[in-house]
Amino acid sequence: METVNHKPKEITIGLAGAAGDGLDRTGYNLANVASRLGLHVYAYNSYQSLIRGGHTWLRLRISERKIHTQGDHVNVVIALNQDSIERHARAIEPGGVLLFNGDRLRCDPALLPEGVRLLPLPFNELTGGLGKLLPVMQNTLAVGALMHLVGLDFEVLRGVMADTFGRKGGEIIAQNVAVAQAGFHYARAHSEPIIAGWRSSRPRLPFLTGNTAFAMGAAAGGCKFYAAYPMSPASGILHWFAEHGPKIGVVVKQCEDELAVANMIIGAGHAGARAMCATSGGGFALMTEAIGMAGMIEAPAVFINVQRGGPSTGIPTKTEQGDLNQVFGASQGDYPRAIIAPATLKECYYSAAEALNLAEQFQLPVMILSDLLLSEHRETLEPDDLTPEVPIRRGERLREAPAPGLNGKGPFRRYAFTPSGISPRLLPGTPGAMYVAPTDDHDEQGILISDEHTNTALRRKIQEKRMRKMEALLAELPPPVLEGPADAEITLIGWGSTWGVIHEAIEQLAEQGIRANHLHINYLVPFHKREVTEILRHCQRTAVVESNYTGQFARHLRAETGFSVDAVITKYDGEPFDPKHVIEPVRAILEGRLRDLRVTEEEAREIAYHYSRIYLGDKARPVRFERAPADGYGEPLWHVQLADRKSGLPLGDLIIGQETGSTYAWQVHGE
Amino acid sequence: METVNHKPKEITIGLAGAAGDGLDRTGYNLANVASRLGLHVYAYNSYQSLIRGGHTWLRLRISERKIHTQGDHVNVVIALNQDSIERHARAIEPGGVLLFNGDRLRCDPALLPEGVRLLPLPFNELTGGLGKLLPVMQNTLAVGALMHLVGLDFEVLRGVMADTFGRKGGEIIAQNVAVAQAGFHYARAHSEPIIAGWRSSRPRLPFLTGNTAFAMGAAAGGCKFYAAYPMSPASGILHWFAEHGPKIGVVVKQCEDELAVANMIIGAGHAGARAMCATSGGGFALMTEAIGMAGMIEAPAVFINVQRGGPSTGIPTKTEQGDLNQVFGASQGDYPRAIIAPATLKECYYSAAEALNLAEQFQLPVMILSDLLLSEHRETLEPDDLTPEVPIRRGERLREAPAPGLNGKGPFRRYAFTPSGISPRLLPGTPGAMYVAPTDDHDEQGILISDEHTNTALRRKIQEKRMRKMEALLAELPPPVLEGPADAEITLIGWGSTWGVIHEAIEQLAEQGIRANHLHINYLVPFHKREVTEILRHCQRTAVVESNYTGQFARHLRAETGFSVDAVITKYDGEPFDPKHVIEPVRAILEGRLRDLRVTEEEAREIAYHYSRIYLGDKARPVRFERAPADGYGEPLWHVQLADRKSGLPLGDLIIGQETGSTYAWQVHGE
Amino acid sequence: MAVVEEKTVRDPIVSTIIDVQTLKDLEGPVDPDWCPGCGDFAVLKSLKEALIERHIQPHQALIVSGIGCSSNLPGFINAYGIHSLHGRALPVATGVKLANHHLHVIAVGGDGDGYGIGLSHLIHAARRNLDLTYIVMNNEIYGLTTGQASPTSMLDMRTKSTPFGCAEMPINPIALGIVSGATFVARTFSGDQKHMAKIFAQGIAHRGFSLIDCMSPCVTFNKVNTYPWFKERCYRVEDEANYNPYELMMAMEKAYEWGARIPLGVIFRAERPTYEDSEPVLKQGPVVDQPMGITREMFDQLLAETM
Amino acid sequence: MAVVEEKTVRDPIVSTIIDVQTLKDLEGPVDPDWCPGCGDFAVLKSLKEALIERHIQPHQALIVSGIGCSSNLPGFINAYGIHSLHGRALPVATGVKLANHHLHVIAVGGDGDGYGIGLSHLIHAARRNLDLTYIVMNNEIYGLTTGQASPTSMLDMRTKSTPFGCAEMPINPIALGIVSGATFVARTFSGDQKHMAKIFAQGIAHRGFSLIDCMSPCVTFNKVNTYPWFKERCYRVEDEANYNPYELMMAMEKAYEWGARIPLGVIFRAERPTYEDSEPVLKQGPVVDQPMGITREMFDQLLAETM
Ligand SMILES: Cc1ncc(C[n+]2csc(CCOP(=O)(O)OP(=O)(O)O)c2C)c(N)n1
Ligand SMILES: Cc1ncc(C[n+]2csc(CCOP(=O)(O)OP(=O)(O)O)c2C)c(N)n1
Ligand code: SF4
Ligand code: SF4
Ligand SMILES: [Mg+2]
Ligand SMILES: [Mg+2]
Repeated sequence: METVNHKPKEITIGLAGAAGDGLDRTGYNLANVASRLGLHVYAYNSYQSLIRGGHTWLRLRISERKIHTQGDHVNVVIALNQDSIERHARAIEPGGVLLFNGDRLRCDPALLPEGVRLLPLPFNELTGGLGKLLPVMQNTLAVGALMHLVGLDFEVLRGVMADTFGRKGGEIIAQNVAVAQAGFHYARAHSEPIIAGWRSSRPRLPFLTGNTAFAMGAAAGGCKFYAAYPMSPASGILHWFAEHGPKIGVVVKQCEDELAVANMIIGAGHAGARAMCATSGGGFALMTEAIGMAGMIEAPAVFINVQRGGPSTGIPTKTEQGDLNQVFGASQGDYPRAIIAPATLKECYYSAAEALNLAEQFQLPVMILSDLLLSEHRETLEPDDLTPEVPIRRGERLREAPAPGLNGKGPFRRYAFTPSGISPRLLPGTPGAMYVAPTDDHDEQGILISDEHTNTALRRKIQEKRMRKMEALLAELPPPVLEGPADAEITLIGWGSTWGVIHEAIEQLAEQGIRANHLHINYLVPFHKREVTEILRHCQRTAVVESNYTGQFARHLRAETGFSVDAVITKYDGEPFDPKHVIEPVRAILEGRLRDLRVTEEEAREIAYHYSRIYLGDKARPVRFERAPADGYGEPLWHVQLADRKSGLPLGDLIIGQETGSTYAWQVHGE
Repeated sequence: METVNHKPKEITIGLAGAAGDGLDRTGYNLANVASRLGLHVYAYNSYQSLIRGGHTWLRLRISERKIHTQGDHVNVVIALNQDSIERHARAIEPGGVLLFNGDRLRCDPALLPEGVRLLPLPFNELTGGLGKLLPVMQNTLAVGALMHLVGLDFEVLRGVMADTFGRKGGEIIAQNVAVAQAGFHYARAHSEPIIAGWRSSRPRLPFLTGNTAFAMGAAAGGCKFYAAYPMSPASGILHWFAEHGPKIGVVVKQCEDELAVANMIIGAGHAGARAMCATSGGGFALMTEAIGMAGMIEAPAVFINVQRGGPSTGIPTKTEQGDLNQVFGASQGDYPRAIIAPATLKECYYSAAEALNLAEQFQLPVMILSDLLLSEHRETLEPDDLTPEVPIRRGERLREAPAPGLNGKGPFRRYAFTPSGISPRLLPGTPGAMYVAPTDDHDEQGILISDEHTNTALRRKIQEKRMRKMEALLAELPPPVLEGPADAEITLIGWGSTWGVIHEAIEQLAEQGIRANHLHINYLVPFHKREVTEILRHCQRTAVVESNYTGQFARHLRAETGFSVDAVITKYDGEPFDPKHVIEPVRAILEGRLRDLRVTEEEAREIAYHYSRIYLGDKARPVRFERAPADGYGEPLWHVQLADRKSGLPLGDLIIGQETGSTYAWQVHGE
Repeated sequence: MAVVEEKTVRDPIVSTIIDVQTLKDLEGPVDPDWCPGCGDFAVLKSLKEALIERHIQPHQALIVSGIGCSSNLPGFINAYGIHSLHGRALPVATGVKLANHHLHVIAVGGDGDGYGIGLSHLIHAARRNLDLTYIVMNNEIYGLTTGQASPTSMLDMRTKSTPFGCAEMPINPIALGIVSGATFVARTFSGDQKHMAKIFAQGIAHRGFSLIDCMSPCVTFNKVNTYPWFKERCYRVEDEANYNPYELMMAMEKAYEWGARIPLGVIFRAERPTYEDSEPVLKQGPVVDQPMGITREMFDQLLAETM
Repeated sequence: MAVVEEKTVRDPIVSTIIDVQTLKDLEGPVDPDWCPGCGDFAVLKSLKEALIERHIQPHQALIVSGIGCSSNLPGFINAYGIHSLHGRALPVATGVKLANHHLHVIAVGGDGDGYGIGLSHLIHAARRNLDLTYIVMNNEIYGLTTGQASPTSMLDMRTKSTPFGCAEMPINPIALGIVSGATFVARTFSGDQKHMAKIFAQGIAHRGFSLIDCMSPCVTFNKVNTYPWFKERCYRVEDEANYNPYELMMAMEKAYEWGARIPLGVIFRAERPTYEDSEPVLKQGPVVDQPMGITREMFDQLLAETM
């Protein structure tokens, strides 16, 4: 329905406040208004590892067309506390608006970029007659105002509120609507809308997280058992299953730890129930021994690792793709397995179902690598993007015990050395075909070969049998394809959640006159070595884009194919790539510029804020940034002047190393 | 002292019996006779995962010169049961002897290769007057006989026995010596020695396992805390420490599981005590999460993984190098660490001490990869190969708290962002420098950055700080060097325990007119990418030799350098490479022959023995092997005729697939 | 709704009695390779007898073990089995049971397996009260790894890993089982095999989690807790006039009895709903037999929640 | 003997009293970021008061935690600390203690941390009886992961992971602690902070393993076990005339009291040698202070054993 040459409209709204301010609920209500209008939304919430307080920064990008990242811009900011104004006002683009509760907060005009308007909302005045209000109502007021500012239909907001507060009764709904309406009217009276005339006549769009997609996809794909131990950012899958399990016939078990989780799903998978679990790196570490067991006893089971910033506990609410090495190296020895990295929300859904298929068809553990960005961001899909009609392929199974006697007449040979490596399964409970599935190595019937005599022959052949499954598996998987112009100057290679940002970066590069194309790898193990090598051989220049320090995928690619890419564009600061974080390095690569790891002014500001919070009781804020020579510290420096937040008077200079980022000294003025 | 052109003498003795027969003690006594004479011994025991019964096969290779493998030959076999005669008689080389208790066992002459003599010992007759004897005395009788057969000094055996049975008193010693003497005299009366005139005037040689070397090396290197959970083949280190800890001032703790082990040594390392632990793959899986913690809190700790056959429980008493992927991928995220693979017994000793140094100097976890072969084989060393005078480098440590105030005057900055990445340590307990070591990411002082505000700047800089240590570390490590002729036709690349067999294979290849050289990699992480690439660039042909299915090191090499070797010589049947297992594939590579994975006759025999044991009550043995066409089974076949053990009458044919190794059918004769 | 491509017809678990078996019917494909005299032989025999007594056919039973000498047991009996990982028998058994609760799932293993590395699973399984039977062959030593101290090794016991004597108070499995919420806690002894078989049968019959601690001597590595050592000390609580396993504090006192006298028999019992009872999905029968996937109506409803 | 290249001079741990501190001296570099009203504030304050009462200087104490809201505590107090892994506070603490037993090592964490994923370590630490103090902030919920059921969540409690109610019997930490061999087992409540501080001081003073279960309400996610809920029920065992924590069975009965009345205070005590007492190497003082390496004579002796 988009007319040609109509550049699709879009806008990005940022909500900033403390955890516990109810900001996410507010944001997602707002998003639902857009999605009910058939507009697309991509939402990313940047939050911290604490329950109340701290800082939360939720970006909602709304567009007439399908979008795949949070983008580079912010047009409207709703700030719920003073700190949020200070941190985010400067990022608003010209033409944008800053909204806040004018009763409690104020905005130093110096913080505001040119062309950005303020809209302080007089909360008390506007809501005076509406009864006793919870603090969270200031959000509602702002959302109401937003309806006008960004040109969305207030009536739809009314509907969303009715659904959201449905259980709490009509009075609450009425009160919320009234507050929102007050905001709406106030905004209409005091400000022009910054965008209007959205074109959309599409139906409501589903708006969900990657975790919900994983859960629904698995359920559609026949998952009957889900076990978990809570761990961010994987817990969303548990919560969805816990809520819906009884309705959809899935047994959901929260366990004592991840050791239990992994072993339980393997038990369930062995017994014949499709089983899955999810965790993050720390929990995954505890699952690895069991994953090797699944490989050995050839039990189907699916393990999702939703990666977060590492190493160790790391930055638990931040995104990273740092667990590829871990997942690749899960458990000792060589054993057959698959590792899948879905790239989009839609792929989360289908990969969960597909993983359950592969696990049963090839009787092996399947691991899925997601990350916080992919699993926790929310995004709209087209209504028919997801369907419950997914194929369920259960693989080779016997209905009943073979007649007794070898030669098709023997004891049941659970691990028969077939040419494909796949030995027909038969579920426990079937009369007449009893066998043991052992983690010790064994013969075709499952009898141990580790105890009585060195059996190098059977050992060799069963190891080969198991590993043959990898060939059959690879043949089943679709090889990756190159997207975009064949004659590109540079090929960007990605895996997992970076698909969206690479996709958008390539669009923007094209606008800048740079032709790039895109190779995205979904199946990490087994690897389409031949096809990928063939593609890369013809590329002019290659760069992997990934969110980790060492370039784990670039290494994996080299390990699998021998192909070394020209560059690796990495990010490991916990926040996802915005398109600019890809575009700028691509330009640098093409221009032969090296990556500059020195502390930028923006970063010096961050470091100064941290210093102020920890050592100066949060009373100071950075106001001036100057570059200085080494000056005894062995590296060039930033001199960051901090000033009193209230008085604005300078307090002192913070000396930060430009190369190391070390906070060398705090020189109090006048000392 | 060896004269030129004197080809060093050597002999290999095999002892075969059931677990619980006391065979290893017997064998090691025998070895000690040789080592006390200054002869070199290399011993490898092939045993099964059970306590009594089954089959044990201990090879002792004795030589005038230092040897590095168990070799390809066997000259003398002491068989302690009928099965052992059947399995091993055929392998004895011409001129050799088969010894057994003639009262209980007999040897079908058909089993004996030409030129091999029998020496049945009439146990009852020879020991009649020596009192009530334990069954294990038949071993003693055989050892006595051996002294004559292989030309070793009986007096030395007397000394070894006196030491071995020292605690049990003079009577026991006397009895043992008498039995041995009876054997000695009997052999002298009935057989020529097969070797004599050993040249050696060297002092006694130490004779120990890799595990003992690890333990002693660690102790010499300042280890003060050793924790473990028992796991073969790593338990030897625990046993050594448990026995010697109180004497040498090492606290030894057996824990409830490997989770506890890993976390305890990290706690101890953090507190300032050098700490180490060892396990095998299954236990290592449970340690991985903690290893990531050590990386994050920058605690020194050393983890040994003694690899055994995998995946999963696998073949627990068999050797393999299958855990490289696992150790490389230990824990989530990117963090600094070292992985060392000692190649020889001597290196076990020094690498343990060195690992403790690196762990403290660079404040990171160090992992050592050993395997069952390296850890459990026994070998003689020159007396001065090992020395307690190893350097102990504790790295940058502060003696006392810096004066208060930033700029050398602040709170103690445990994680100072230094140019080297190494932040000076200071041990808990020091007044005035309190800090927290957190697994959440943190600033220079250890204060979390994950809770209050997204701090992309500090996160980036501390991740870079940690990872900078890898450069400093690499600079400290000696790069690998190419051993052997520069103009070799083929370069054999190894890591870990294969050093010995590659070394010997190259010697033998040289005798066959093939020039090969040897590149052995000791430091797997960090990797000497530049140096290794430079060496390999100049090689004519390259092959990695390793004991696993997928060629994990060949992949690692490709991942680190982009260099793909021409071939990978793998073995994954649980037994170590004999030199021939390297030589034959090298010839095949040079001649362009492909590897043949079909079941050999030797293997068909193994499979038939297994079948007989499991399904025919061990009453049959394979007697005839015929190749047959596919015949309905989709692959060429072995027809193995099994005959009754007692009567020798044929019972039936076992049909085995040549390609899959599947046991398709058992065709009873006359059916 | 998903299309199941290769649907497989399975016989339902036959829970009616087919025939009464003999010990021979329950023989596994290979003979046990335990050391002659090992206490685990009696456990194996008792388990077979208990299955016969409970009229459980080989295909209706699934026996899960960990790793250890004792954990080799599933290979020696004619039934379904999983020889899993060291310490993980219970979570694997739990997964099997939740997937197919018509199977009789029995977990077995050693003291190291169950009270050492797997201890946490035991306690959580007990409070979960799934209908599982857990048989621990407690030889107070690590057998398969050749004789290190186990969590039940007695104070001052010398082993390969404690050559100067164990310094930790041993685990009290009976008391631990009770406070963890197990609803059937018993002790048996390999030297009293008939009694053992009887207790096993009761444990299997019990609805809920039963923990059966078996004093099963390791004749090779434990030279302290031998058959005669136990014979001298063991007695059956059933023989005590007033013993009532349903009385918590009475059971607790009994649980602490260890020394001159060692009680055998059912030390503690309680009735509590099982976990299966509380899981709504299982009301429809085993999940392995339930339809897979989501219907279109349900799917639309789930998707609507996101809009 | 090895040559230690960069020998470092360390002050010995000063175990004499330097000065009596104030709460201010024990303030950490950052303020706690717990939700306002969180029970953990009282625990933090009580720990500071207990350290003051026991005359322990900041550098003499090392506080180890796992992961959870409660496990953030070490960051909020002026002492050495390790903020370790979820469930692993006790093994890390054990390692520290064995390396330097002159440090006062205190482990802290949540109920998920200690009674869930870390449960096995607790039981083994208890029977080991190392001189450690373990403080569990038991809020009967997983706080940091936003409100799932914990092992102490009460039956039928609705949480994010159990929207239809918890189906497992909660752990009884007091009873578990007792049967595991802890020699000091107590319960405190954040609503009775002075009492908590007193119990902490006693626990720290106790030689051996002390487990202190703190009812520390999560005001955000646990709407059942609130301050008023506890206030109504809690009483102090010290106030009971005949209560004797040294009597095992009396303690056990008390351990089972949970409902209308909830006992606070030292529920159980015993005297047993500590693990440190039994470790010969520690007789020479902390191993961190002992010489490193092996002397030539000793080395020759060790090598001779192999010949
Ligand atoms: C994770 C892991 N750690 C260690 C081992 C080594 N291991 C095998 S069996 C065993 C203990 C056996 O003791 P127990 O469970 O008491 O059984 P028993 O042999 O005495 O019957 C150990 C430690 C292992 N297999 N896996
Ligand atoms: C191995 C592992 N699994 C899961 C997590 C996620 N996680 C962090 S805190 C926590 C539980 C917190 O509950 P509790 O210990 O009771 O502490 P509280 O927050 O209630 O104080 C979990 C499951 C983790 N960090 N590591
Ligand atoms: S070692 Fe002990 S437990 Fe193992 S089989 Fe032998 S007697 Fe039984
Ligand atoms: S979520 Fe609960 S436990 Fe965590 S800080 Fe808030 S109140 Fe405390
Ligand atoms: Mg045992
Ligand atoms: Mg909690």
